[in-house]
Amino acid sequence: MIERAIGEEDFGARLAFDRGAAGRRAVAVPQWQGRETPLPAAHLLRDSVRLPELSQGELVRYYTALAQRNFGVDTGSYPLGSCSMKYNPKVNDVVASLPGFANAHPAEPEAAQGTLRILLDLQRALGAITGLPHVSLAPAAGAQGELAGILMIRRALEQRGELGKRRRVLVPDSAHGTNPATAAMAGFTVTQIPTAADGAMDRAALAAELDGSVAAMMVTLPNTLGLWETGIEEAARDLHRVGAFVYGDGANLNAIVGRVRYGDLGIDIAHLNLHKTFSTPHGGGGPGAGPVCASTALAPYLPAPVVVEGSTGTLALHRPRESIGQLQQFHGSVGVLVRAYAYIRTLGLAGLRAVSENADLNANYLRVLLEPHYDLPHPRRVLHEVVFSGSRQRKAGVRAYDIVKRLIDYGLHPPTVYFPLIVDEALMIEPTETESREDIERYAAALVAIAEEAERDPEALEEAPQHTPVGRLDETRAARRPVLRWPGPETEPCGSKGTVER
Amino acid sequence: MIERAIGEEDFGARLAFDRGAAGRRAVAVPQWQGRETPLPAAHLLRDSVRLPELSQGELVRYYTALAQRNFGVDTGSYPLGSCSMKYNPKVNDVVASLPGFANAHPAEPEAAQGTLRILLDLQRALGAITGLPHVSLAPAAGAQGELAGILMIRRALEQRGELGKRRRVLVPDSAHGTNPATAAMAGFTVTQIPTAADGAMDRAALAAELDGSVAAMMVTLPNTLGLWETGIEEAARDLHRVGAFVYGDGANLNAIVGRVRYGDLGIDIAHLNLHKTFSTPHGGGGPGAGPVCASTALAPYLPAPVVVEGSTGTLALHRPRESIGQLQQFHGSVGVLVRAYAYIRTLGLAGLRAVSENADLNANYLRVLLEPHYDLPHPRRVLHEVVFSGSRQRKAGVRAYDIVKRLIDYGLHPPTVYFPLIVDEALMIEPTETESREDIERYAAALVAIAEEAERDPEALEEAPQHTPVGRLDETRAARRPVLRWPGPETEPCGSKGTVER
Amino acid sequence: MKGRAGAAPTPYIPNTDADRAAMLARVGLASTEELFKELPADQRDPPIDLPPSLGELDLLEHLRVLARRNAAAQERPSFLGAGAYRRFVPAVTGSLAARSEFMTAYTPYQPEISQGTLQSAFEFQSVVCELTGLAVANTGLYDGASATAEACLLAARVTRRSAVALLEPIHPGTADVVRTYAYGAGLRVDMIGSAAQMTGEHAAVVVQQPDFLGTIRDIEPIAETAHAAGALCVTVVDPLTLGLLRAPGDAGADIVTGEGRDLAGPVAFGGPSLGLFAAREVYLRQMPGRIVGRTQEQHGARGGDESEASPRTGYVLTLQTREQFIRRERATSNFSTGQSLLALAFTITLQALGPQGLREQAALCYQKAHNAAARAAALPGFAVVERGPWFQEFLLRGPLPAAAVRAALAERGIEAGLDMSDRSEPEARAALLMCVTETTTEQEVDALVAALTAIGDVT
Amino acid sequence: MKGRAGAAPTPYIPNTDADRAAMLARVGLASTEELFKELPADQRDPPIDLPPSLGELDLLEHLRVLARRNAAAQERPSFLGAGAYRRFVPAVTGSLAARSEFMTAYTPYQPEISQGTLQSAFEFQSVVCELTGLAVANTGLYDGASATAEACLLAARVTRRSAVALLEPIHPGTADVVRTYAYGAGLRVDMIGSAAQMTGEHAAVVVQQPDFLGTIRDIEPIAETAHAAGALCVTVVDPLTLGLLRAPGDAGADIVTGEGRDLAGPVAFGGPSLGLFAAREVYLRQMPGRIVGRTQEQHGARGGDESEASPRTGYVLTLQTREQFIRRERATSNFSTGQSLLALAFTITLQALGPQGLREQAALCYQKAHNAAARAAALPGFAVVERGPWFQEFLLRGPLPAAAVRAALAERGIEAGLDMSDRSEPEARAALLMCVTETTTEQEVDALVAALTAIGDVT
Ligand SMILES: Cc1ncc(COP(=O)(O)O)c(C=O)c1O
Ligand SMILES: Cc1ncc(COP(=O)(O)O)c(C=O)c1O
Repeated sequence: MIERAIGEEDFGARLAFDRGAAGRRAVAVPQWQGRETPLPAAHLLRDSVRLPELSQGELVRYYTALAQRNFGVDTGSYPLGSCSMKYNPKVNDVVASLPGFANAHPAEPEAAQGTLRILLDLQRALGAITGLPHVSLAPAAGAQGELAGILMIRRALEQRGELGKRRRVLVPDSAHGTNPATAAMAGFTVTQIPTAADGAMDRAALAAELDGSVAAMMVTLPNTLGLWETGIEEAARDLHRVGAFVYGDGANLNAIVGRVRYGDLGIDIAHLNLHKTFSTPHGGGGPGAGPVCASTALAPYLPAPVVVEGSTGTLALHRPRESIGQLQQFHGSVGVLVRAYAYIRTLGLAGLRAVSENADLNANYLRVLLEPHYDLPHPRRVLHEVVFSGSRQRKAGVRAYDIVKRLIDYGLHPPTVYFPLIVDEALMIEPTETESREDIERYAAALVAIAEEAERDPEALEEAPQHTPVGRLDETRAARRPVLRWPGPETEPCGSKGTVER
Repeated sequence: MIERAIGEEDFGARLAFDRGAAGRRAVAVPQWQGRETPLPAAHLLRDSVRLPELSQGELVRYYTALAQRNFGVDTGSYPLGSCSMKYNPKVNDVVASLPGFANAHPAEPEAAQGTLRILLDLQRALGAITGLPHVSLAPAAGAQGELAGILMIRRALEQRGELGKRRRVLVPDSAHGTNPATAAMAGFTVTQIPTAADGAMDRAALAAELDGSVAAMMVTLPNTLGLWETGIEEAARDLHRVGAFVYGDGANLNAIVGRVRYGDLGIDIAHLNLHKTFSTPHGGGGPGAGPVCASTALAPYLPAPVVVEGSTGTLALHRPRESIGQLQQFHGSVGVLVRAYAYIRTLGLAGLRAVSENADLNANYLRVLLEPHYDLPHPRRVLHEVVFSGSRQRKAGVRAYDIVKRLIDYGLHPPTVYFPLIVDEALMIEPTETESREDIERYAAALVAIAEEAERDPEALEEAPQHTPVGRLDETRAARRPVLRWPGPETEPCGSKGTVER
Repeated sequence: MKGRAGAAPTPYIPNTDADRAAMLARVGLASTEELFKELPADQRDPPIDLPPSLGELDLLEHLRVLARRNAAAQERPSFLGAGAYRRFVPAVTGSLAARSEFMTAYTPYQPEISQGTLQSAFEFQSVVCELTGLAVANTGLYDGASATAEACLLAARVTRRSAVALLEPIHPGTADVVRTYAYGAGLRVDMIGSAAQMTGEHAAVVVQQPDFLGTIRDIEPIAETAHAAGALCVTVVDPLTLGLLRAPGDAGADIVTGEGRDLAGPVAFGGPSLGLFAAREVYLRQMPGRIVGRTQEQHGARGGDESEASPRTGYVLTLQTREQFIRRERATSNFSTGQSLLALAFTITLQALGPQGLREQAALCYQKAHNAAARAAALPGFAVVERGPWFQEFLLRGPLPAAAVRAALAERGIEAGLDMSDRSEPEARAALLMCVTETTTEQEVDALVAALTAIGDVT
Repeated sequence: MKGRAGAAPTPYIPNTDADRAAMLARVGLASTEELFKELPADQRDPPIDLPPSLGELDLLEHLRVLARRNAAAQERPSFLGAGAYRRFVPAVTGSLAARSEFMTAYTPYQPEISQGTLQSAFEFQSVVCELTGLAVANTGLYDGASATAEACLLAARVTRRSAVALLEPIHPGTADVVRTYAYGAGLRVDMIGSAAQMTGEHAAVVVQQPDFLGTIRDIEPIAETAHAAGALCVTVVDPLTLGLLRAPGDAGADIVTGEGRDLAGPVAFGGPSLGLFAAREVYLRQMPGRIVGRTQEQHGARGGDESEASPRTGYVLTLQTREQFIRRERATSNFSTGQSLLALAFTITLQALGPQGLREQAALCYQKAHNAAARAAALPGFAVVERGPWFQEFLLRGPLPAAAVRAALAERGIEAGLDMSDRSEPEARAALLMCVTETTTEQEVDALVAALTAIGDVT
């Protein structure tokens, strides 16, 4: 965190666009020295693009200062629930940027056999880990993996001639928002399944929905409460019995990696979030990668490309027979895939099993340390994360929002809040395995101290955070009078006219 | 700067050695899988080295936090006088680490023709810039360049049979401490030349010292007051007339690069600080490079190696006939030399001339902005830096020390203080050419505000800095009861016994 | 990973046996196995066939060996573009974007400690708006193709129509992705050869600029035709070309998408990528993806620091009611994790170039490409197909079938352009789509010319 | 750098013509030329022959071409050591040391904003003390050889003697640097073949561990002999070997110097380097170089933050009265700018390895080297010279003169060890000093064995 120096400017008010001066430049571009070819006709051209004009040093200082106004995993504990903010090994960044990988052109896979070998072996490893042996690495993130999976189910149903009648996808109410959004993007309607008192799906409610109109169920394993979906195998069997598919959201694989395989549980297809379980840095919101792993029945529909080995040992990109098509112009987040491969090769099976073991132990340790101080709506053993409720504090007028803002003053990154939606004032904490016992204890101690503050002096928490480059920001103002670009509303009243659709 | 979070530990009290836990590790080293060769006899071996045991994430967070407790050129204005803290272009770091350069083995120069080409062309460029055409890039920093130069003079005198009688080196009292220290290391005695009222050498005092006992004069151009040594050409002629050499300390070349050449002024040999004028990042105190550039007369004594071009165009390392020898086991700070080469190739002559032009303009602009508020002992046009005196503020009980500590609270790095020694309460400010007009104005405004604070509320300044990870540190305590290593005095009273020489 | 007794299991996991024992005791479990007790016993701890673990040194060596198997490790001359362009990216870009505070953060849910990500995302939106000539932009989508697909879905939503038209020649990858997304949305995708083929069924026309064969389009008449048909004009751009070419927004485009990867970093076998997405302001609340807005502190002065009277400016995620985590099945998209780091790098590149540098870089690319084309066209047996003004890619026809020319160039260590034999455009058949960018050196063009000359001589 | 009118002259200089005009007006000058008015008019603005400036893209290409001219660009197998060892350096080292707050800072004169540099220098001193078994260390010198030379000067100062003895075999570069420094100090340098040759004239004996031919020394008897002669024992180490070998301080060494470069980063043609320097505590105030000490805040509680009662711990440069900028000609050395960044990197490597990793890495190096030597020795016509226990380097004799074997290996793309034909030790003559480290792969040893077999077959 940066404390403002004496007389320091309002940093956020001065964008790069507002800095520097006309005529400054940060980089010298060579001039063409040869014979000049005339440019195209004037009506195809423009004058100039408005961009900042800074010296290189000014630009570097600006972005360095911006970086210092950010908190990352390398800064401290960042137990954002559902996100697996684990330590990102530096060697993975190094290998991903080896020139042979970095400069390989996507239109010539024949010349990128090294990359294809990695992708093939990664497909195999993810197939082995999930028990769903047919893998496409094409999806760019979890949500795109979901879309791929549900479209595959759609295509399979279409081929079976059942698409017309199977229009519904069942989604538990604890699910991540991408699940219902994906089902809708794939043309299905969403039926919500409530959560039972134990934090698992309400099996009776599920049973009541099961009929020939169901295309699939989407289930997160473990679920977003950090809990095991007890009886998932039977539920899957029930779904299969009515001819529907079971989609597994594998974003939480970190909890069970090496311990149980989606395929063995009756899941037909699952996506994984490589940026979570497999340690790619989250980059402030990507890039990620969301491979889909499918049963043999769904394999023909996998998105293109998948990597295959030819009889001569040459590797090639392949479009499965009934593929739903491509998801990106090229072959997916290859840089992320190389990192995931490096991670799996470093850990091996024993290392991966140590991941789930320690992720879960850390979460449970945190659970017992905090249980006396915060409400635990589902007081069970948890897996990789634990969802508390700030309802007790709410009664004192302190919201989950206030609690987490105060955590920032302790030098810690807050957990996820207000998700899952079914928990009141949810505080969803996922320490991951890369936090140490001391880190967990420090985190718990801060939350305990805040619980005490909430009793003693609830108003004070509303002032938090105090030690940050900016205090609490006015989010309502941001949405009500949107300023979404430089130069802002003074010069151009952009974003303020609201939605006017044709 | 980092403000301490609530309940944060005393960060400095916990070294890496004090963190982590037995059994943790940050990196997995492969185990040898083949046939084991027995280790040497036990009396040659040790048990284990005491080192920290941290997970990789813990180590990364620790050093990331340490970095954030540092101020660099990329953080903000850093006008440390005599140091040329200019912006360090990022592309230079990139080219210096190209694998072909990074992995070249020093014992096989035949196989490093690309590196040798750079070194040869850099020698030529520095020869052209200084007008002293014979260059060795061997010295690791300015002080080692000085040592090389003075040893070369020693060797030349020895060959002339004059070493016995020429035992004195003249050094102005404004000189950097390395000058007299170097002369002593080379076996000479030092005679100090006072500075005249105009800030140049006292020419009468110089004349009084000139006789056959003088081996050389060391002169800094421009001098450490940021001033031109008026009449340096005549002074050099006078030295030559009595058979002595003139050594040029080129650490301040930034002020005059492209404008005048040391060789043309009568300098026989000079060192340059590539980490200053030629933009290598200072690295918290190195690495640097301090090439020596010599006249033809001194060329045979250059330190080894110098790069030469053979008749077939093959480049080789060469030991000059009467070389003073090597200064390092291998060939100097090659990584720094590649950066300097890249910098010169980017700028060309026009760019280098723009460097001195803007460096000097910035210093003079700062001078006029501050002149009303601080004493200027030598009220002349300056070159790249300006030395103010805090004597006016001293009268109000505020020391230069307090002034610069307060600057830190304005988010700025202080200038050099208490150097040159001949200026009372010296504040030696060198903005460099990479600061903008606004940066200079901001810096001046802060110093003006502090001058006002010094009048209004002198005691308050003693509390500065306020917004830093640590406040003023007790340097006396550090020297009186030295604690120089983990685990510190509790376990082992190291460093506390004082000097006991045999 | 053969650990000592008592050691942490991997370098990434701090807890030692001693830590685990203490924690288990506190949790009340006898062993870590009990953590998994709720998992179905008969499925627990299955055999999983993975290769043995590698220490860091061996891992590095293993991946170096694999990287060397890629021809790209040899830095041979390349004339392959076709959607992935080797661009000049200044060194500052990599150096700044790699800062770990940027790299190891996630979606900025806590703005007070995420201003770095948020403010630079706002810079990104601003840069994209300036480049495209449109009023609003999001913080980026997966890639240019999926951004184009999202644009089609948006157009379908706002027009309530159920078909889109893709104007040929368009990159086949783009068309493929549009089809994938359209399948879910129940949209028909028509490939059209001219804007005149649009009908009242079409929600949008998608036009690539420059087109897939390299030719610069005049967007204005296409947009007019689309608008006349009640449809939107979606333009897919290569952002560097916008250093010279008219802003599509000024020419009538309603949505501009594009691929930002190549100005953010290396081509990297095509990914990760960066989808640019900008639109007219009326479509703001229909946009997919995240959007950052400027705001200010809730309270003015904060305790402690006397110097702070007025509220400070800050940035937050905004207009989130469009998004899946609030709107769920009624969201504008399921988009969640995106490509922030590439958006940051893209922004730094553009801001490092500035107006002058961007123009110069685009011009350098243009001039180098035209110079190379002229040299190739002058060779006996070779011709450059005339299709109108072009930017960096041209169709080269030789004395042999395209595949044979390609193979002959490959033998000489040169990566040729894309073989266009299977295109439907008659002028593309038997041609190679050759690409020259600002990074192509004169030596590389010399090598190409020498190789083509040799091929011409043989035939 | 062909600038527009009004533009800043280079990307590194912000001031534009407009800025300069405004500043000149304030300074009261008519033009920037006037800034240089005091410089001798007849020498002003001389012609200087420099190549034209290059834009960043061309600069990169130019340097890439030059880098490729180095054989090292081809990643061939190498068995060359002789003072520069290709070591495993974990990825964290480069990643952390490259942080710009470390890289772009200078000597930490302002401790309040330099705790990063200072605290890590204190870590460095601690690591060096632990490795060497000595009580005090400085923050590093230029390289191992100049550190050794400084050790000789220190020894001469404290013993008031005027000669030093270098125990052969010692790296010739080390000996050379000692001679250079000794020349200035008026010291005689004697090369001796055995510690028994020391006399009362010698201020110190310098012994390299392992010696230049790779053999592990027993330091203790040498130190005893030196001490008996009233001299100091200076041991020059390769720090990785200290993961296995007895700490020289425990064996009686008074000063330990060494080369830290190879655990900080790549060999980089031998520089920049990092001189390690540790000594017994009695020599503390005679040490060259900078030293960092631990201290605490002057005042306890600081205004503003209620949580701060007791003074915080911090680090400062200390014992500076030894140094040139205070003591001037009476300083212990002229040392000023050093090798901080490498010291930081060295520290991170060692702390990343930890006790176990360091031992494992040293053992891996040892085992790989001995395995390779055994394979080479088994080849007809080849022999490994027996000189006692060794670590990573061995003398290999073949059926041809060393230079011929070298050339034959070079032809097969292998960088052989150093040709030792000119050494005085009889066992070294006609031999190659072969080096195998932990980074040498089995494939590289296979290639060597195959090449040596072929050489053996021909002869
Ligand atoms: C449970 C769950 N499912 C799906 C997703 C979507 O993944 P992504 O953000 O990579 O699109 C996430 C993460 O955001 C998640 O936590
Ligand atoms: C004027 C002057 N001379 C010599 C030196 C010594 O150079 P270095 O620190 O590179 O040894 C310096 C810098 O510290 C200096 O400012």
